[in-house]
Amino acid sequence: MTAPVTKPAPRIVADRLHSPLRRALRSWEAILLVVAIAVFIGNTLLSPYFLNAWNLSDATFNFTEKAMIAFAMAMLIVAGEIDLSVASIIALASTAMGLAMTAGAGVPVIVLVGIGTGLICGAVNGVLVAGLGLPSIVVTIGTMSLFRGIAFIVLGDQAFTGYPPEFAYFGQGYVWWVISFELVLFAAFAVIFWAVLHRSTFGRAVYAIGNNATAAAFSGIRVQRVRFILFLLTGVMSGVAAVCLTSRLGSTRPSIATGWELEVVTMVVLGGVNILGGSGTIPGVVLAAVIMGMVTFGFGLLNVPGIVMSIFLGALLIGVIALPRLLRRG
Amino acid sequence: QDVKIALVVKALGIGFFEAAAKGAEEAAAELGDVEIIYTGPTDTTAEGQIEVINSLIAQGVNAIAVSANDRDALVPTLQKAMERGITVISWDSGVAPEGRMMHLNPSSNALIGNTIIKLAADHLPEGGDVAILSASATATNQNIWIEEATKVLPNYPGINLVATVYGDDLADKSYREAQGLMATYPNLKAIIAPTTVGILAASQAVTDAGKIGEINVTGLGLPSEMAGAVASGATKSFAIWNPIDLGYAATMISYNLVKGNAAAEPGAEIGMGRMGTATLDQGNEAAMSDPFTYDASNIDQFKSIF
Amino acid sequence: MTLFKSREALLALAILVTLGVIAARFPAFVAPSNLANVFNDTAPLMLLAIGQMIVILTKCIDLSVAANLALTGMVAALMNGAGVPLPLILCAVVALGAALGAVNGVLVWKLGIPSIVVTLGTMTIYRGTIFLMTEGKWVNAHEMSDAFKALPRHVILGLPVMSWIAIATIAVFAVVLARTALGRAFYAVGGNPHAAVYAGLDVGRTQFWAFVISGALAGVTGYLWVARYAVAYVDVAGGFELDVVAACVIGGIAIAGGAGSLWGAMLGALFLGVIKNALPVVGISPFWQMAISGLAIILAVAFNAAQRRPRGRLILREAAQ
Amino acid sequence: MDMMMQPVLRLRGISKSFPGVKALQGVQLDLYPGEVTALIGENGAGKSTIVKVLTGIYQPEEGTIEIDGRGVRLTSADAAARAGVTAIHQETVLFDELTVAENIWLGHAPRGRFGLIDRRAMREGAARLLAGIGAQIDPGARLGDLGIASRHMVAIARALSIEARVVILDEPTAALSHKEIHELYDLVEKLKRQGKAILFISHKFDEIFRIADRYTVFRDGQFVAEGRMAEVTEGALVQMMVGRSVDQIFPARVHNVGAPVLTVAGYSHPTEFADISFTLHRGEILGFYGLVGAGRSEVMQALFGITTPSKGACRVDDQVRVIRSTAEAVDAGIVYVPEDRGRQGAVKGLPIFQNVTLPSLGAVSRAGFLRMAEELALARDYTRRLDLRAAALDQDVGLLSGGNQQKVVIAKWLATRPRVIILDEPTKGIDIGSKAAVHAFMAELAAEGLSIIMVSSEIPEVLGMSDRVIVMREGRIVDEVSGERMTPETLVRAAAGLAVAA
Ligand SMILES: Nc1ncnc2c1ncn2[C@@H]1O[C@H](COP(=O)(O)OP(=O)(O)OP(=O)(O)O)[C@@H](O)[C@H]1O
Ligand SMILES: Nc1ncnc2c1ncn2[C@@H]1O[C@H](COP(=O)(O)OP(=O)(O)OP(=O)(O)O)[C@@H](O)[C@H]1O
Ligand SMILES: [Mg+2]
Ligand SMILES: [Mg+2]
Repeated sequence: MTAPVTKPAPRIVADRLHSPLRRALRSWEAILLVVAIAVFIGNTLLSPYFLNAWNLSDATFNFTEKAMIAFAMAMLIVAGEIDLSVASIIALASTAMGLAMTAGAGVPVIVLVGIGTGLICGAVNGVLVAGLGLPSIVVTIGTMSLFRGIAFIVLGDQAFTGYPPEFAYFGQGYVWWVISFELVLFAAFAVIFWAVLHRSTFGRAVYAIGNNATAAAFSGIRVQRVRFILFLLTGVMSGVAAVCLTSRLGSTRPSIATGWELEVVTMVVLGGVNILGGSGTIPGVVLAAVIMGMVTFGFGLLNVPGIVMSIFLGALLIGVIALPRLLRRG
Repeated sequence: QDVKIALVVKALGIGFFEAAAKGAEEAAAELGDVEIIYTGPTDTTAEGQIEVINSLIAQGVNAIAVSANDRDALVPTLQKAMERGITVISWDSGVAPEGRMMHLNPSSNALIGNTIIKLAADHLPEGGDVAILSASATATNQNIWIEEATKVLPNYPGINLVATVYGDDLADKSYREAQGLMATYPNLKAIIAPTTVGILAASQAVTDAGKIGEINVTGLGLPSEMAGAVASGATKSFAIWNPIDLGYAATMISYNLVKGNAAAEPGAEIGMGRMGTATLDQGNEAAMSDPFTYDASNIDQFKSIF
Repeated sequence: MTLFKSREALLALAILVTLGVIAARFPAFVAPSNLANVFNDTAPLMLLAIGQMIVILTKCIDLSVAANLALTGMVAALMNGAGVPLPLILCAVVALGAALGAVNGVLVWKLGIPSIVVTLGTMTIYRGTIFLMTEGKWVNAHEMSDAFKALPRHVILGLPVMSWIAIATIAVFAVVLARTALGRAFYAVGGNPHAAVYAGLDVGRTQFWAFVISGALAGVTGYLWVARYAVAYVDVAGGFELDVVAACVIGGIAIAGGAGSLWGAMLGALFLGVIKNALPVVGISPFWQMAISGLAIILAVAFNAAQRRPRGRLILREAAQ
Repeated sequence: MDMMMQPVLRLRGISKSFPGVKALQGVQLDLYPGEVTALIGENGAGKSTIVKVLTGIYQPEEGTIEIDGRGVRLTSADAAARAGVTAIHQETVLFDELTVAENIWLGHAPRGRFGLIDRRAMREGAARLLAGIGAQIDPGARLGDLGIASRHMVAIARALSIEARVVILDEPTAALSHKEIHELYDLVEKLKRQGKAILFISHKFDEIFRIADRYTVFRDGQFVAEGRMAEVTEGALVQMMVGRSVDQIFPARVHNVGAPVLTVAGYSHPTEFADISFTLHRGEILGFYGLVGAGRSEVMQALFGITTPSKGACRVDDQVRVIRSTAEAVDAGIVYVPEDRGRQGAVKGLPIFQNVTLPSLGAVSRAGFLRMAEELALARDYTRRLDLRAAALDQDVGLLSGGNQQKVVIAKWLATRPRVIILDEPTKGIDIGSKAAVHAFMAELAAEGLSIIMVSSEIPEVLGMSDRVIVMREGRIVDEVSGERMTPETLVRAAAGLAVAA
């Protein structure tokens, strides 16, 4: 008790433990990049048709629309939520566009209706999850049936056809040479989502919520608002995808985009986003989208049935995640 | 250089299409310089077919003969194929005219519509309630046949169509829909299923409900699959065209179009090998042959073939 | 505890009200024979829901149940075609189902991969395997022996064997969950995995057993399904996994793990079963079916959550009274 | 004497490391039958880690564990229990959805017919164990419905349900009230008489001197010293612990309290609290005392916008504020350092610097986009002021010891430059060295004009630091003391409800 008051000099804490380069080399994205290159080389060796600008361009349609949703889904999953209703939102948005078209709306209005419907569907999910505090996986299993169900009520066994010719641009148009409009849109969204998730305050809030929502709330973050916005965003991106897909198909059926929700989730998880929330990156999702697109296209060139393709993707999904864990143990 | 003809089906694994593929191979063997690519998605979606068609375009096949899951959604992709010089025809389930050069109906739609009602009416001299159990609500050909069937209903007095339900070509859903029909319409006398999955499930449901003899299941089915139902009496008769012939004919037509032996325009006559010639109507459609009715008297003869 | 009881009572009430409304217009629907029929129809959903519930209790999810069912069902049909006797087939489907479940379990246990990822992967792999085995070919009624098809249909005391299998399984798992160490471990591991380690429970191994049980039940259901509908093909029960999860959720099984009762899950399955069977009977257009079941799921979940919402701690003396 | 008595448990050369941290480096520990050994060390010294090694939760990379002279390997919690080691862990780790009885018996429940669990025997055994430690808890109650102190008693009962030779208590009194602490001391005496070897971990020196027979000191994951309590002084222990001497006296404070900053009027909540009114001034430290579960945390969380009061108003400076969310509270300049660090404080999984900047994102960004250099600068600034021990600022917060996590949480709030900071049990589970640092820091902040509310259950801390003390009991304010009346007596009587009766 008699010892004098001492105040030792604070310790110096370094900013970084490892250099950014070392981090990048050991990252998930590095593994994915290797896989992507391997798939590319494999495809080139296996099929003489692969290395062709137009064919590669056609191949991008296998993933661009799904990837646009996957970007928003990635943020949602990083925040610890999930949206299984995305494919149904596409169906409903496409139906709404069809209604607008039959009512004589022009292309801009049709597009707005599609995106707007996505926004409304996202808001419904958002209110149920963020407003009422219901678990998102269950809510969106419900809205998955609800949204597509409404599309079925409207359309029944009918289809909307006869979209204006200019409308075809979104899903079939080319900006320059083999660069399609969808591919440009995909790249633009990749950059936007990268900036938002990795460089903005909103993105930081998303990570905080995904790691510990309670602590995030205790840090002055408006958790429910962020969650709501994320569902809105996913709805809007589904709406955008609906515009592209409807334009590409030139018609609307209520069964459009069946099963896409699981493909989008697979893409996100393959991209290294932790399904339990808290971590994951947009570059990872971009690479995963490219890998999935190239694998399906490559298999298609060899006329391998789609289901064998999905076995391969299923194994890839488990394999890529299992491998680092196996290596760490062994 | 072989002529590459791609036979794109609604989904792989369906008995009907497997039989059609056999017919295509038969045609290829006959022609000698043809390579058949038999392909299709895993489940019956338009998006799946588009991916398959895209990769066929990339491989530079000479012809694509498709049985479509969606008459409209395939149009832009098939148009792209045609732009790249590929011969595109549809068969069995059609594509909208702007997406193909011609369409080969297994039979004439009016004839099929009439046949499915007639099959039911033949065993209902006093008339009675009948219901239709279809495939998915978006299935092109089923919808056309049902439309044709409703048109000819007035010719069958006493036959009362009470409902049309959809089993989505899923065995369990079709089964449940059939059960629902029986529960809802106690006086039901016949279930008409113009789809091979539906007719099979419905005859099973009728058998399980112990209503053989009370409710007759009929429609379109494959002899190999329906043999049991005919034997048990759940199905008195059903019809189908020969899918082997259909695959054969589609291949022959594709070949002739690729080789320039014929052009796809109204009134044109295109050779179908042993199936004769197809004559295109105003909509560039042709019918292959009449549907053939199977019952206890002839089923054993066909059940091992397809 | 009373909260749980009342939730199940309310769910039962909801089912009864639904039945009552339908009965008002279609008395035939509530005839005992038809109700038995609805129950029998729901039996596969209930069997799978038991397994799914246990998996969800341990904080996991099994999206591969329907694929597992399809694969074991196909194997059963092929074995039948090869002339294997029925008892052997029954043993084989349980063993195969359990083995497929064990694959999920091992990946979750030994590699710590989140179950949703594992089962998303195995879901496609199992279905794909059917395709590889059969090249997509169907096995149809006429290719199955009569004994194979007859077992689930055989009626004992007014109910088909399929229903009795469901009832027996429910009884067995009621005891397992309440009175065995493993049963309680399912709750503990899901309720607080961290604490489970401290209590000497092996979280991964417990989850492994949950997957094995879920798989074995899917195996049994695979045979029942294929025999009942007398057809086996790649897409059997496609998308059924979501119905199974929905049944659990409607039955109040907390998706976060650790909470929920077997009775809840069974009532949830019955609720879905009644709705699915009733809609065509009531004459609602088939196009409405999807939207209505979606709405039912959302309402049920909102209701359950409202019941479970914490209302703050009891500190004030007057509030405690 | 030591030579004669054989240790029950003998650890030698135990090492355990985590990514980036060597938590234990070749430490040793001996526990003797019928004696209490105190394990002493700063936050992060490795105390809880050795407990987890002993209970089979962590596997050491090196070293040997001997029980009764025989080498054992403790591969799981189950194996440790079978080897006769049981522990009450620092965090209560139990199951909310299970009943009290099940929580006690999970994993080793009594079996009845057919090997099924015998529920009656389980319930009776639980009642007996709970009665033995003086806890009145219904064995059939759902654990989730119990308060934190009761939960802790259940954890103790669970530990006792295992027939053990070695009993470990890791900061067992942190969550307990006065009365319960005394019952715990009695329990320890009883266990000693039964010849059990006891390891006792605590940061409270009075406690250690009261019940321990021996001590072992760790510093930075290394063994420093061991000996008998009778042969050591508090000062010497502190010296061994921190490697330097520390003054235990609370910092001298100038009590110059300014204008009112925060006025709370009639805050009420349906179940948690009622009629909470008080005023906080500039540069003031206002203590909130009460027994565990008095509702202090709940009031603070309402002030911080976590819950919304059903009635009442609050004024910050001269503006009436409605605070319905934490974001609004931060806007109003009110911040809260929670008591439950793990759940509510640090965002584990995010690096240290991102934790620090989380509530100040606006200040380190332009147009919504973050500037990493500014973030690091801010984090560096405030973590240095709190003397954070970490390898690097981009290290995951979850890898820090409890005390260092607490520093990160405090740093994150100071970085927002608040008007009012609420510290809920700021030194709970913090070692004596850091504790003094936190106290000095609080005094410094108050002197700079910051207003502080300090919730604490430690009377010396409350009295030593506060200008004024509000005492709560069962969700209501029962007394406010300042000046002369600030004595341990008044506080305890008010908190226990005796003052009202008198
Ligand atoms: N799971 C873990 N992962 C990584 N590092 C850890 C983990 N657990 C503990 N550590 C580190 O090990 C060291 C010892 O931690 P430990 O919890 O044993 O300290 P302690 O002495 O109990 O401190 P306190 O008094 O704060 O409870 C600390 O540096 C801590 O950051
Ligand atoms: N049964 C419970 N349900 C929910 N949270 C609880 C429960 N028991 C304790 N807690 C939380 O644990 C923390 C500490 O518990 P508690 O409030 O009983 O002790 P305390 O903080 O010392 O007392 P006071 O309420 O006077 O601050 C608080 O954050 C409290 O909200
Ligand atoms: Mg500790
Ligand atoms: Mg408190």
